[in-house]
Amino acid sequence: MNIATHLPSFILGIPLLFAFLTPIANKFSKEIRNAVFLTGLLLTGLFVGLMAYEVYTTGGWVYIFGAQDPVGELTTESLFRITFVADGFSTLATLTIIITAIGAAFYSLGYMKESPGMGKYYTLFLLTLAGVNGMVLTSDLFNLFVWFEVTSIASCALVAYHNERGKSVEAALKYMIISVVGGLLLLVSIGLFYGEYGVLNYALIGDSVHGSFIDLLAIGIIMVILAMKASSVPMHMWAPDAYAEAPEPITPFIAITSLGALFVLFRLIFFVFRGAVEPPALGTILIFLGVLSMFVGVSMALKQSDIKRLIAYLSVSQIGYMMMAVGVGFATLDTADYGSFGAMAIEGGFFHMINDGVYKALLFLSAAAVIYATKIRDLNKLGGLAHNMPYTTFFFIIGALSIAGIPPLSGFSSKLLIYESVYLYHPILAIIALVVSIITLALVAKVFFNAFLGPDQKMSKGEVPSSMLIAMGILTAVVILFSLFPHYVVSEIVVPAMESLGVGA
Amino acid sequence: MKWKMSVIVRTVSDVMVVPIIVFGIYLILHGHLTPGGGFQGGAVVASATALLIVSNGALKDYKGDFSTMESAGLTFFFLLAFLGIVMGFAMFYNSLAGTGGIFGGTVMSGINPGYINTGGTVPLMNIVVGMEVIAALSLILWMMAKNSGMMEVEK
Amino acid sequence: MIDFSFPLFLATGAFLVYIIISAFRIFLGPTAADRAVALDTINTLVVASMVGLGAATWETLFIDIAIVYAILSFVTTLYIAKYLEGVKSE
Amino acid sequence: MNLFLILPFFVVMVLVAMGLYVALFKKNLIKIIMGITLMQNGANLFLVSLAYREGYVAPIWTSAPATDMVLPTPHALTLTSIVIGVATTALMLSFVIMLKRHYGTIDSNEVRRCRE
Amino acid sequence: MIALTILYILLAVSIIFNGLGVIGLHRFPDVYTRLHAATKCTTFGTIFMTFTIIAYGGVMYYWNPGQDQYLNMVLHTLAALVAILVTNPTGAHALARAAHKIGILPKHAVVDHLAEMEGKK
Amino acid sequence: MNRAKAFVSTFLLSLFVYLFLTLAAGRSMIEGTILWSVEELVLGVSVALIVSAVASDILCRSDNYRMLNPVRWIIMLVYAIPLFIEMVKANLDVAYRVITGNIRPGIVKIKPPLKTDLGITFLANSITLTPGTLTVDVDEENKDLYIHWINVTRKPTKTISGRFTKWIRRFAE
Amino acid sequence: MKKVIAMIALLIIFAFLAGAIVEMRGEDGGFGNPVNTDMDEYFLGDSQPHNQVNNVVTAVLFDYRGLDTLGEATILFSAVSGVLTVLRKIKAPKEVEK
Amino acid sequence: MIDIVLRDIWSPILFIIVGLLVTLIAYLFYKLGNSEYRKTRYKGDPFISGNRPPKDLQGIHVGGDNLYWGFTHALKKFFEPLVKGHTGIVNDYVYWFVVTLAVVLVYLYIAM
Amino acid sequence: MTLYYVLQLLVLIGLVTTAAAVIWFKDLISAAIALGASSLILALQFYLLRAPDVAIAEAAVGAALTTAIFIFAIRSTDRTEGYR
Repeated sequence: MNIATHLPSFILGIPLLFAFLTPIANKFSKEIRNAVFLTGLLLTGLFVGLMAYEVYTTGGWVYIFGAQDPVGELTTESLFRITFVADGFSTLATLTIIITAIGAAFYSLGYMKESPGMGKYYTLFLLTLAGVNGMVLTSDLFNLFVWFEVTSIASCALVAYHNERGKSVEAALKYMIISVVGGLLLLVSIGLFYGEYGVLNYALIGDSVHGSFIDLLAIGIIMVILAMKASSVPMHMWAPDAYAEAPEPITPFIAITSLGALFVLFRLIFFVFRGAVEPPALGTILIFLGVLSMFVGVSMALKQSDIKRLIAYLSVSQIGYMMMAVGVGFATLDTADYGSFGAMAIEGGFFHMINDGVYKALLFLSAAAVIYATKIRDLNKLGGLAHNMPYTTFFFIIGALSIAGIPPLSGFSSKLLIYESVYLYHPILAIIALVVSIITLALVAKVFFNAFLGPDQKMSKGEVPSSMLIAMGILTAVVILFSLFPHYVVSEIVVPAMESLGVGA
Repeated sequence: MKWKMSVIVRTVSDVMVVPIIVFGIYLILHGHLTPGGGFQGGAVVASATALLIVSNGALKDYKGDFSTMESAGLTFFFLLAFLGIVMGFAMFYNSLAGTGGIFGGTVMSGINPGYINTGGTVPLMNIVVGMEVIAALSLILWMMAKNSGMMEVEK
Repeated sequence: MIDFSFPLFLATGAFLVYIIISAFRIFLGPTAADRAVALDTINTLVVASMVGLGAATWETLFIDIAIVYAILSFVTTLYIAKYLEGVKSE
Repeated sequence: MNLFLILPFFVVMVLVAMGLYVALFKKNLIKIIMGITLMQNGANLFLVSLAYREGYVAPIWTSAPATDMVLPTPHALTLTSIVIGVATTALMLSFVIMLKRHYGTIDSNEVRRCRE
Repeated sequence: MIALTILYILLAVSIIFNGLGVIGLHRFPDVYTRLHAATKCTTFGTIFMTFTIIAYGGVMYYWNPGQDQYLNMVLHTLAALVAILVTNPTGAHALARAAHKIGILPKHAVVDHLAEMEGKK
Repeated sequence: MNRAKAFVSTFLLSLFVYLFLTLAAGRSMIEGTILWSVEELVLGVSVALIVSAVASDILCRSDNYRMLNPVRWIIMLVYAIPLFIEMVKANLDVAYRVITGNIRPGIVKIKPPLKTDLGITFLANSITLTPGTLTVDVDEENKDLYIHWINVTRKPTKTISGRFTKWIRRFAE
Repeated sequence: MKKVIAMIALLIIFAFLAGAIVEMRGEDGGFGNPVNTDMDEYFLGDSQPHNQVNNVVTAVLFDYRGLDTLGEATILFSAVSGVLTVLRKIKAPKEVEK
Repeated sequence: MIDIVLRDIWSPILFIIVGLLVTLIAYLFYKLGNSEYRKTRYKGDPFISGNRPPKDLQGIHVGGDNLYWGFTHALKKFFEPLVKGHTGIVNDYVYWFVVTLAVVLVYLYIAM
Repeated sequence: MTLYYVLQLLVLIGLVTTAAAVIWFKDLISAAIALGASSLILALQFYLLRAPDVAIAEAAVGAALTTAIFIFAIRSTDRTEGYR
């Protein structure tokens, strides 16, 4: 029995175990607690890396919980149990998650040094990590619901961490209400699937769906809920509140939960819903929601003067790119167009997801550095920070240029793929995407101009502490790495993910 | 000033606490034989906490104990699930069932009166989940009661 | 051997009708205390129905639920009573 | 088509719609949470109704009266969902308590400092 | 046959008293009298229901001595009976006390010593 | 000493409750001689130990150990019979009142000759259980009870509590 | 206006749910008559020989779907952590914000 | 190496090499210029409309709301309902969710 | 078996009645009482559907603990729904 076959359960279990241990460690001392937290996080990162290695060498496997042989034959009876899939797509998702998590964690160590109640903060951090990992790894509908709720609860509690600020609690409550309503409807649609087919596994449901009225209802509900969780317009309104009011180091991680929901949505669409609904219909919904997200997100960002809120709206508009790209790919799935540009669209969408996770984290963290140094988050009052904070300025430039899609940074490579393929599908879509990209550039230029340029107003005492710089540095290194070698990323990470969903390039 | 209820209610709830706890533990321990289990029994035991809070308006500072108990219960639950991997099977595999150790008895197929000494890891998991649920629900009640002014912390 | 399940079913049906009638007192009751009284009545009737149904279908383990109910409805009643005590104006 | 036979499902539908109605139209936050609890009840009832088989007994072998048993999986799912329900309710209510302390109101028309 | 008759009588008493309680819940004018009717008539009816079950289970156990589930049912019903007997009057008392504390006075009352006592204070 | 008494009484109560609940539940069909299987007894004792460690100071908050005497328990069981007779009588009375609507309510004060918490609790619950009378409040210093009475007549103390106090004094005082 | 649209949307969802329950499980009525029961029959038959557990619900809860239970316990844990985080004492004076 | 540089769609390495070359050429042009200019005064000082900056630096920096004021003002008809739609009331969040759900369901039903 | 369906019909009528009461009341404590009653009757329906585990959980969690935390929350906020 190869221990490597247990890796999916470790990726879920290690953060859980260390989250359970953190309150006990917190009773001893701060250092032990921090050590436990970091150990859990880095072990998870190690296991994600090992799983990526295993997946890329052996081609992936299905882990069956509670079976005598965890990777035994996939009979119907073994699929009655809960299964995790370790394939290219899981690897793509967990890699995105763990990079952001490590960045946010190192950042928290420096940023939140003085705050009270940090034991709970680290516990909730690890719980959110476990929840997102479980969400993207699982291949069982009810299990998806459970991890969905874990993610919602833990991230809501994190948003409300600054309970001395009324707005934080308000944002958390709104996020909580909307995700609980969504979760309950998700439960109802899981019940519909169960009542119709008597099974809960993705594979078994995907085998038997045939597009009846009940399938239709359940598919519609699940899609809308996951799109809501991914903060797609017009259900995006919780996202700016939550992102803006969350504690600054954790914000990219809250954003990652919505990216995780998007991963789950894509997996469900390609795995399960494909047999039930004709692809153009679902693809059209995705494209429509995506275009709306891009456009409304960026328009609302124009009116913002709060730095975190602005980036939050930008992230809403970035979600739109992925939904549109994958929607185009899905809409052309069974046609001849798929070979010519559909595959490229999905490629671009997936590549954009991992890119987006990283550079959005970088942007949020550099905005957090601004707030840490100046205690101001209003763009009307900021100015001249580049004089005192050169490193932060550099990191912000990298993130900003990447999100705006300026060559040679990684955002450009994925956006180029999206533009090309989407143009062939419908030119209007590509034009909208380009316009949105231009406005994004204008927006990040605005932030850069307002916060960093201008005469030195002595707002900050100097550069932020080194642990925060290290965190931003890691993310910047990843962005630059992705920028320099986009082909390797596409061929080594994105294409296996597509193949594991059955839509090879 | 503690906000107590009348002496009748206090006496009755003091007397009722022990049977409630025992009944909850009975539900936990017999979870694999009769309706009940870790969650239900834990909730029943936690309602004993609720009873104490409501009748006396005060409770001793059990917060740290509950917190430790909760973490310990969850950790043991995880380790019991992990036992499957240690024994060479998948996670959550019931590796103790029918092996003759603690809770390792065998049961005859079909309708039977039910023997407590069966189930493998299932009764053990019931116990640890029961611990977790007792502590978690008591902590929730504790915090909310303290914040709503219906309870004070006793020295 | 006697079969007594049909009368027990009937009795349970009668209790259920009583529960619905009591639920109307929850609607009508002028004060919250009246509603709490109706809730208490419903509690007792539910315990009676559960005991009866458990015996009627011979699922003997179901009586446990009635015990849980009999204990926990008490907690609910006490909570409502304690809340009402603290409110001066009705 | 016997309408009598879909009655529990109909009640599920009514409960879910009631919950959505409360979340859409009621302005008091605690009332909204009560509506969400109603929705939870509806979802739980839906799952358990899926498990029911006419004339079968509970899925417990200990001194059961017969061997034809209702489906056990939805019961397990419902247990999970009930505990999730109490956890979410508790967390939301503690948010509301904190909001009342900060804003002095729990009317959702006035709890809107985060907007635009 | 005698056993069946007794069972029917017990069951009838139970149904009648529960019904009286529910009727009283609607018929009486104020909280206290409703408490009288509702909680205690129904308690009485429920006690008779449990007696029915105890008698039924006891008879069945007497006829099938090996079948432990009958004995189990009797004992658990007894536990439910004890729980009802202890908790119900206490709950009624708590409700009545709360109602009096928030100032609901008994309607048509001839005498009210408690209000007098509190008035004196 | 008091601590040990509290521990023992909690232990006995919890063991009794556990064994009562599991009576005939875990019995081995093959042996058929003892009512509980050995595992059940072991679990019962350990549960009782745990519960008495946790809850002994809650059960015995008032340092009243009279109920350790088994004779009092027997008297308590016997007391159920007159209580039940009174309940039947009074229930018929209240049934009459429910049907006719002929009531004459009021809150009266009675002075029972009982002093302990347990005794007053028993009395109050007995009074409440007999329909027609309902304990509204209790004066914690004088142990006076305020009773809501559905049909007020004279001599409230004797009429309401006279039939119970002599029994309750035997086992709870 | 908004209320009318919301009501219409609610009615549409209601109608879809109604259609689903009418169509549920074929022609002969949905409730009490499940069609695909392979999974549950497998659990009912397997829980005694494999797990030695009489209560099939518990067997499903802790063995066949044990991960769900772990997730559920995790949810309770995170809710408790959340409540402890949210309701912890605030340093700043309690004032009504404007 | 050549494999990395010349790929079908887009190659950042090539782009960077070209960029560096352009920079080099620009630097060479820069070196060709008049080196005397460096020694003049006021080289690094900012000018605002031809005047020297005031002593108080506050207020000369353009704030966040002012930067694209013209753009947003011109598109007022587009932005006003959009901003007004983000009410921040939790009922509206659920409202948009429910409406989207209804629309998606109707669309799926028609599309089938 | 029709009788069993009639019992379920009665329980479901009670369930919908109390659920409507939850929405209808402006007084939050009354709504909490109605919610408790609704949970109770729901547990009875679980009982009728032969789900004893779920019925115990609903009884313990839904009826007792949820009512308790709702009352804590109402106690620390306002009692009436109130529109200003």
